[in-house]
Amino acid sequence: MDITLKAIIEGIIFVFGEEGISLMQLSEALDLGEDYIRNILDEMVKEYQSEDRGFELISVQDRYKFISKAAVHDYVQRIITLTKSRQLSQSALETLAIIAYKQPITRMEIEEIRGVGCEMMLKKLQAQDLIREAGRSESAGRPILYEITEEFLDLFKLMSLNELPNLPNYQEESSEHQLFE
Amino acid sequence: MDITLKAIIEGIIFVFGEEGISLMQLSEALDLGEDYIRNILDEMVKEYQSEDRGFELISVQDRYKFISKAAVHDYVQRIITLTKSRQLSQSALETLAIIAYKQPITRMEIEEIRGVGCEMMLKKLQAQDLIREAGRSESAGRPILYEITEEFLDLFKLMSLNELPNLPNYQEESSEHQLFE
Amino acid sequence: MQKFTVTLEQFTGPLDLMLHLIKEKKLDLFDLAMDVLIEQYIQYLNAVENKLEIASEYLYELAALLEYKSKKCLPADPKPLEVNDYEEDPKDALVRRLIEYQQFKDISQLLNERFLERQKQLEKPIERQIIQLADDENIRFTQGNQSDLLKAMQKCLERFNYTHPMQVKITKTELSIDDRSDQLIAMIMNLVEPFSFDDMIQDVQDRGVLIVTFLAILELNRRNLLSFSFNDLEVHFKRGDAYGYNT
Repeated sequence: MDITLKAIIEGIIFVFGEEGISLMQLSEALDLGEDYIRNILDEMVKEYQSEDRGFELISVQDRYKFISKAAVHDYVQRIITLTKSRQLSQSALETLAIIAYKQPITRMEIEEIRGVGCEMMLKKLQAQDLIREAGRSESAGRPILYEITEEFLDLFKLMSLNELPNLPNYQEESSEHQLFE
Repeated sequence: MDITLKAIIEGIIFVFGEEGISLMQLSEALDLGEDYIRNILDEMVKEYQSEDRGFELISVQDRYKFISKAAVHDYVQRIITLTKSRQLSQSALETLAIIAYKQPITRMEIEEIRGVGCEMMLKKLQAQDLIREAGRSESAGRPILYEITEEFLDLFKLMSLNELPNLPNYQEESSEHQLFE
Repeated sequence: MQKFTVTLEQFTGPLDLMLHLIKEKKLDLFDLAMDVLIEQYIQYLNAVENKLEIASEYLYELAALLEYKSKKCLPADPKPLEVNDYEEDPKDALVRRLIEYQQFKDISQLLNERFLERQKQLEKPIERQIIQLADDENIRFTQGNQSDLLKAMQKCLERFNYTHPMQVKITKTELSIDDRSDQLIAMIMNLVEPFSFDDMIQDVQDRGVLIVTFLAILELNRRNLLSFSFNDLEVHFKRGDAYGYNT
């Protein structure tokens, strides 16, 4: 039985599961331009958002994969015990946020913003593959620069860094009311 | 976002991948009769036969799972050939991980965890000097025990096995859950 | 009435604490009453001093605040400022830092919501067929990544969970302590000494059997078929002195 191009793409993404498949790989395998395939993928992303679908299509830096919808989680939990969900401490979140918004950034610069040392935290985040080294700064001592990884993007369901929400902009007039709501 | 019952079923089947999920498990998780669910599943089987879908729903001994359509396989094969293994393959990684975390360990024990045979893989890894034999187990048949080598530690930039990242403990959690749910 | 107390552990650093104090004392961040802030900050550190070791970062910021305060107490330098002598007022600098820090605090909360949502969304394992296909290729080893290793192990264990789904097996829970003891006697014959509790519960599927197993272990110990010792909080088991005779 013949199937449509969209079906082939769907099948490929399905087969690769959690590994996902890149736009480039799809393009090579199907011998079609990336833009052409991207259009189909965009369409699929929308289709899968339907309430009639139990999983959705996401992309992280042009790598596509299916993930189940959040509403399914509780039911799966009734069948098997899921891995205890990962926790990110407030400190970890703050450090990640600073790196994501300011990357590439040195340890000193992060510490300046947070007001606390973060050597251990950076090691931890690196071990979890959420950040990585990105060369060295030109400044004195040539300190290591850090940037976030694809794993980070995936963890926060971001297609790319451009999808990060804007930093809040506190205006003087709005004063404390808005700041500390 | 709310999703339909069909979507929830789709999501559950999706998450269980190749292992599939039994009608009984679905029925328990959804708190709905088996006949009722079977009707929905029958409907889904038909829908997935559409030429617009890249995988289909099958049941094997009342276990339901999605499998990719045959037309997809050639493309998958092409992707793998094109990609080549620039790094350790997933199964090499898995086998190494199991040995590293559980050593010394027999082939049977590794296969039990991975769910697939790994005789060839063990030969390959041995040839690459990433694992070695470490005596024999006391158990019946006195099977060979495997452990990782210094070469392995070097490859993963580990000073010693103590440096391996901690493993969350799944199994213990899973055994406790259900009786009292 | 018990007063609500906060500890230093609740804060991720001195700036976090300062923001808390500013909020608590309803100070205006954009027109910061430094005296009040300094006073509160000192009071706070004094209050928690006995209970917690105060990280150097808190003391560092304290020193900066005190320096600011002492400068304010001194008569102003009559010498007019030259343009290139200009230094940012430490108060402005602090306010700027607090505002920036607050930005990241807010945004990390937002990120956390995304994170928690994403955690509920599950992936489907890659198909084994793919793993096998990829294995047919020649494996060339390049530098490995520790987290890859961890992830690979997690995947294996997750898959293991899928293949061994929890199902209530009522028949198993009816297992008697005697029956379970016999099973254990057979099982430990094959275990390498010393073995762990985990080794003896390999086949346990549910809590009922777990409890029976535990009772059976006590029974075997009483009968001298099993001995155990503690080492670093871990229990190590060995076959007991009576083991060989009994079986």
